[in-house]
Amino acid sequence: MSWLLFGLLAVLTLGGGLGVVATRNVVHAALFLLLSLTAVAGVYLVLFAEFLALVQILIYGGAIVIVVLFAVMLTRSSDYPRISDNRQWPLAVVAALGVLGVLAAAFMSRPSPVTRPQSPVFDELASSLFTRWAVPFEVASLVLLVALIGAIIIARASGNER
Amino acid sequence: MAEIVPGQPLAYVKGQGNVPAPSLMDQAMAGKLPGVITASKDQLFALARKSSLWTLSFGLACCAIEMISTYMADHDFDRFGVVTWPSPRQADVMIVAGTVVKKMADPIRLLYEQMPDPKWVIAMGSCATNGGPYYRSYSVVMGVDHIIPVDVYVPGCPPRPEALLYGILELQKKIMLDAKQSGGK
Amino acid sequence: MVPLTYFQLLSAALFAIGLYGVLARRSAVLIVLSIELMLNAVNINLIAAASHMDGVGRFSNFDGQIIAIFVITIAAAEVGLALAIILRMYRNRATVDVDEINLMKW
Amino acid sequence: MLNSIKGLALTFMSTLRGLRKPVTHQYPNSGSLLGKRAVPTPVQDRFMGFPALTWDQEVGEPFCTSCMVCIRNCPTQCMTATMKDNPLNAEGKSSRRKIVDQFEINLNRCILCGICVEVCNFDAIVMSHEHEMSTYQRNGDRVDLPALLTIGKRYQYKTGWQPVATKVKKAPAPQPVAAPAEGEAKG
Amino acid sequence: MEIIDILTIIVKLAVLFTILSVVVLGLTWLERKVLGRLQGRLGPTRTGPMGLLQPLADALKLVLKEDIIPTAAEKVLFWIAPVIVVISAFVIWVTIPASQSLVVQNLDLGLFYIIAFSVVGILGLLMAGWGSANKYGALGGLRAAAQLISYEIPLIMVVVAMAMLAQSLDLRVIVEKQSSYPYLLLQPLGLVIFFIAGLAEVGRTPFDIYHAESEVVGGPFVEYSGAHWAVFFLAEYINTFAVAALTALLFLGGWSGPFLPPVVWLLLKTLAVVLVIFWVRGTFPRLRIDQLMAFAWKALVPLSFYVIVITAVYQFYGWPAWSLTLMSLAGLAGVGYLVYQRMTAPARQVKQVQARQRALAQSRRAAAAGGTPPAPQPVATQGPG
Amino acid sequence: MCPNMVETHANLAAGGQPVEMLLNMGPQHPSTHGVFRLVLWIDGEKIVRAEPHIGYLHRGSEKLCEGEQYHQVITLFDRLDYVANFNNEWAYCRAVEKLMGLAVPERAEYARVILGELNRIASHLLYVGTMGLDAGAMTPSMFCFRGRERVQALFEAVSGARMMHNYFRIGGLKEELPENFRQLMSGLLPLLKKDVEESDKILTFNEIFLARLKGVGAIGAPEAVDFGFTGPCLRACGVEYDCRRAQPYSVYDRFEFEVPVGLDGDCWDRHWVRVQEMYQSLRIIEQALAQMPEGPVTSPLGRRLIRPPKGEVYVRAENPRGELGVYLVSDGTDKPYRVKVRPPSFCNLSAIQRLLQNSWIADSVVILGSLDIVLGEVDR
Amino acid sequence: MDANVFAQNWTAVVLSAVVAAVAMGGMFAASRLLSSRRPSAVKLSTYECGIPPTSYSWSNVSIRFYILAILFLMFDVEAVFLFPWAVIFLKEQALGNPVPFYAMMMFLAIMFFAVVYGWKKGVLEWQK
Ligand code: SF4
Ligand code: SF4
Ligand code: SF4
Repeated sequence: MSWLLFGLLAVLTLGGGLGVVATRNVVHAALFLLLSLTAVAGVYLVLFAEFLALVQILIYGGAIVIVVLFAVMLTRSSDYPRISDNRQWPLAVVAALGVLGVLAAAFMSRPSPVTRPQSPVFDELASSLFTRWAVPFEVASLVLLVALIGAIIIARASGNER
Repeated sequence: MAEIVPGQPLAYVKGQGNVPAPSLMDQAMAGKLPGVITASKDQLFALARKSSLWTLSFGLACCAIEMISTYMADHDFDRFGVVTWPSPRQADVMIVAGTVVKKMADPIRLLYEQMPDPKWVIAMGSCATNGGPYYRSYSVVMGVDHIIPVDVYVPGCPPRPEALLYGILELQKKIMLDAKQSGGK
Repeated sequence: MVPLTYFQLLSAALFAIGLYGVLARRSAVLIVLSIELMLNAVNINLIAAASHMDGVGRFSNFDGQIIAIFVITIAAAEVGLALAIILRMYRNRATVDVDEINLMKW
Repeated sequence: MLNSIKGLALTFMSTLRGLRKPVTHQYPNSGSLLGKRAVPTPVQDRFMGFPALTWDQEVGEPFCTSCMVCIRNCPTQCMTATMKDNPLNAEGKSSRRKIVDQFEINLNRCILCGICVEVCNFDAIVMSHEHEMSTYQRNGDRVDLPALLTIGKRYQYKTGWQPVATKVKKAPAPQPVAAPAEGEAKG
Repeated sequence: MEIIDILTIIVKLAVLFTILSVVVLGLTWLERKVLGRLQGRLGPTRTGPMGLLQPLADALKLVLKEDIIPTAAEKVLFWIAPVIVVISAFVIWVTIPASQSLVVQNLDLGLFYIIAFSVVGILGLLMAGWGSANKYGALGGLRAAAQLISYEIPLIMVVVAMAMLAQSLDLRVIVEKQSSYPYLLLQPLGLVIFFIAGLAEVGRTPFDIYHAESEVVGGPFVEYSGAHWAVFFLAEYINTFAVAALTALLFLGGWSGPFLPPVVWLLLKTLAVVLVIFWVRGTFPRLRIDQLMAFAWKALVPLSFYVIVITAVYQFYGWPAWSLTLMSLAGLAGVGYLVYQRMTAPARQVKQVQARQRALAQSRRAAAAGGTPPAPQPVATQGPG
Repeated sequence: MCPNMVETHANLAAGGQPVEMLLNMGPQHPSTHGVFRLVLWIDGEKIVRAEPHIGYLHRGSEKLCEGEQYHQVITLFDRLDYVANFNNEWAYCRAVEKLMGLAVPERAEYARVILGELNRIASHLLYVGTMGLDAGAMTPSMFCFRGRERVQALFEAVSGARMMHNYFRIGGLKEELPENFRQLMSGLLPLLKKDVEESDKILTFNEIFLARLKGVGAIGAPEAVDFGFTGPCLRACGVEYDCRRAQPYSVYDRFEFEVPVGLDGDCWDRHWVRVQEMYQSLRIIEQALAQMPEGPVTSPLGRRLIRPPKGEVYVRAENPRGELGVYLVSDGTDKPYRVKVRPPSFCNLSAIQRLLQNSWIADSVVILGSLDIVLGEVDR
Repeated sequence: MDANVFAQNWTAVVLSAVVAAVAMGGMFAASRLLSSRRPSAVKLSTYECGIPPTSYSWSNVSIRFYILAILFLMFDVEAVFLFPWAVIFLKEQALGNPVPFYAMMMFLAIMFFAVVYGWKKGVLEWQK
């Protein structure tokens, strides 16, 4: 059962990912990204990480794809078909395959732990997030703030030019 | 000359208006199903269609005011399931209420074409029927049926709301009759 | 039950796809999307490891998930900023082609 | 806020009123929700529906002498008529020497202005209360003499219409025109 | 997990879907009837008794209607957008309980789950607007995205505040905690924000700007016809019902109530909220997009921060319950006053006009009393006459 | 048809590269009040430029008038401003009467005033209703049409038609008012007053409505005069100009009524002025009913064919939408030689380009609504 | 958590999406089968109030929408932290650990500063 699920999700994830890097149409790329990321949420579920799966849907499935769509709309989508791939794409294939090989070798070299995947209790996760990880949490808020300010300044600067 | 007995339903004359095109299923099943079934299926569908005639909100001239009156509280088109939608994509009936001017002919034609298929047209008022008071004008189309097929003509200048309601009733009758006639096809 | 290795392989494959995208595509927006793929690959890895691990020493079995949350946070910030930069680029240069932008040396 | 709340109160009261007594006329049925009895549309006495020709009950012929005045005055020129010698006049029953032979009004084009009624010197044409005339054909309402007379008789019967001349002469109306038999207008 | 479990779930879901479809049909009928009565008319009467079959006829007709996909449209987006919208609308119903035991599958993270999936629906509208390749659709899609994302935030924050009060994300627990008194009493401000944001989320008057008929001719839906359009319609009403149900669950005590069975109580409360939604629709004009966004970001977002903070403080320091109520009401009153001041600033100018009017009338009356007929008044600037 | 031309415009505007989106509003659009076409260049939600296109309802009325006898022309005037039929008939009849130097029976004048003012109320009620629809509220229109329906029932009782009355005649009325006219009026007026008040209450001071309309589409008095504004649109700018006051015609100098004026000339002021005018019209009607004498109402001319003397004449009348001017040239035959109409809507509409500049898309709807145009009159 | 309950929960969720999709698919299929169709080039053209459609591009979408989307993204991330916090901060306090409360208050303050910043910068204003 879980094998079946895993296989399905893996196919969806990788298929979506391939779609993102293969399609000419940016809009379709965004849709493939949505597919891939939703499948990743499924993978999290197979790993019993339900909170993370929901976060994935909330942030990636909702917000980030919306932002991407906005960006695609704001840059002229009709241009995209013209922008094909790099001329060095064979090189990129080689690099990607190389990385894949190295990583796979590394992962395969160690025997897989035998423990069954298990889900943490949500409350414990939460407690840990706000006690032991409190400092990174505050830093995260600062990162968000800075990113927001940066985005506003950058985007608005261009907005004023018009 | 049409037979006319005021106050009584008119003898049915199949107009040049629209009849729903045969659906995929109709085409596939042509002649394979017993006529009774297709006939009753057609009539059931016609029942649904006639009870839910959504109009394209589209007033051209004076008649539009009476048409709006018909939508409002005193006459309440909603009783017949008639509601209005701004986009032709959601409309079943186009009520051409008013004078069709030559400049307006193209848009009307386009809008009519853009309506999805089972669609009907009501020509409201003598202008839309055949030019009415402007029949001598250089800029008026003598009746909207020069550009699109019309199912029901509602005479009057403007027809009072009841007359338009009667027109809708007539259209409902026509939809049922069409279904009956095409039964088993 | 699916062993951990397979999740790791999945993550590696996704990472490789993302890497290919980053290297091969010329449209800046698509590059950002590819980066997202890579980040997700990392997250899969993290969470898979966390789920298959009992608490070891100071680490409990959900620390991987918490790190993944932070990764997602940063990813969100990154997308926002990166796309803002791309927009500005587009407004200035009327293109989102990274090669052209290279050539123009702004 | 205050006015918004006032508005809400107003619509609330309106709902109560609507629950009790909606203003809608239940065309084509009578007022009650359950009753399905068809009643004619309540129109005002002066309502100008489509024009119709009147019937001289005393003589048994139309009032119209086909004098063409209305036809010349109609702004849309939607009428035609022809005249003939009146056979009843030859028999001595009628004082009209000429009488209408054919009369046709294209009601689809008529704009209900009432000018024809105004100009007719013989009270031969009236604006009836007829308005439900939808047809499936472009000129489906091109009506001829018998149909016009039927509508006219119906109108006379309904309203007790009397020609102005008669009204002046004998104040109390004589027996009203008999109700026309259904389908009389066929043809 | 056995096959039988899966089958049970499927059956439950099928039943849920059927119920929701029936509810949607009922709601469309109810809306037309209620609005009709509100406006002094009848609403549908001629299709079935009291027009009860009207929604059925509409639904059947829509299925029988030609389903147009314009040539210019982005086919994939255009086709898939309604499906996304309806999935996001339906999925959240998995965990919305009708009573203690009557729920498809209760999730511990229920509230978070609902929020997470409701965001996906926005995507559907944006895709619909864009996919139709229609200018009105484009405008509508953008408006939809801007509006929905703006109001999502206060919605989330208020939901978090409610979760804080109950110390759980589980809707059943939240309702249980309200068995003595509904959270409406504790957090009236929360209810107001939730209701307003909920109205905006489902795009109902006065927040119907993204499919405003008189402006963008139906917005994202402008090119949709037949079955695809019906799907949007379905999703819209499912969402409306969901917002009403959530309001009832989070603030009105859910199914708790005396005498009647729990489900009936919940239904009654939901129905009441739905009626209020219709009532508001029958009364108000719609806002403009800038006012809408300003209202979201300048009024609702700060207020929702306030809601979270007062709830947290109240719980952290263990203050008595009435203090939270008081703080909540204070916030409501404060912002209500500010908004009132802002919105009625123009109306105060009107007072000047009226004063001027009165002065004019008086002078005229004086002139009339003096015996001279009211002469043509002096014109403020040079008039054309 | 000029989509191509329009697109060229867009290209030129942005230096060969379309930056703004070009949006067609109309000819079929729920809020263009008929078949009016607005081409908008928009940037996001803002209107950069607007271009009105008219002529989708050009019926050639003025030309047709030349082929009709004098009394037939009334039917065409009925259909010009089809929301204020009585006022239109009245203006035309006054033009011919002035040409012929004809006096109108006293009672007929009062009847005309009553009917004209009632028609003004009906027209303004329609305006308020559609304004509500434009602003997104559907209920006010229902309330308003309830009142309008009552007025129309009265019209039907008087003239026999709900809209195209053809009731005024040159030199009087077509026939005597119905015997129960006073009774009808006394039944109608309180109800009508209530309807007006209701539509006023639900809309005028509603906060959202205020926020939508106040300060939107403002135009100053001098500019408005330059554009040829008349009627409520002009009065909303603070200019107290009303034909009924400035050049009293008929028996208007015998009534006491106020001319409501606005302050800023924005959409809300236009709305408010119209609502106030309804109350004033009610006042006038009450006074007219009280003063109305007995006597004949029909024209002394009877049914005779009219052949006015050679000459030309211009009359103005205060229509619900503004000042209607009728210019009539007679060559002594039974048909007018030339009829020219100065339609108030057309002149008010001429400012649309200026008003829409730099406004929101949503505002374009209420601005157009607040001008209260009737296309039958604009295009003629 | 009990793995069985977990599986049931999420099976239900996934299946609900499937059920909705299947129902929609069924509806579309039924519509395809039963509806009458007469497609034509004109019918499939874009609706534009009765005028033949003119071309346009999306490039002119106001940048403001994008900034709003970013704001939304940030607050969405905030929600991710808020939800777990909401259910535990009291328990932690009962355990004598007030850190979560203060941590979140600081976080909220920073996020609120973001709103205020955006407000001051005029991001929330709409005039062009
Ligand atoms: S038929 Fe009469 S009322 Fe209708 S549009 Fe034509 S002129 Fe106007
Ligand atoms: S109806 Fe009267 S005016 Fe007309 S032809 Fe007959 S008699 Fe003459
Ligand atoms: S009512 Fe007017 S249009 Fe009709 S037939 Fe008589 S004169 Fe002609």
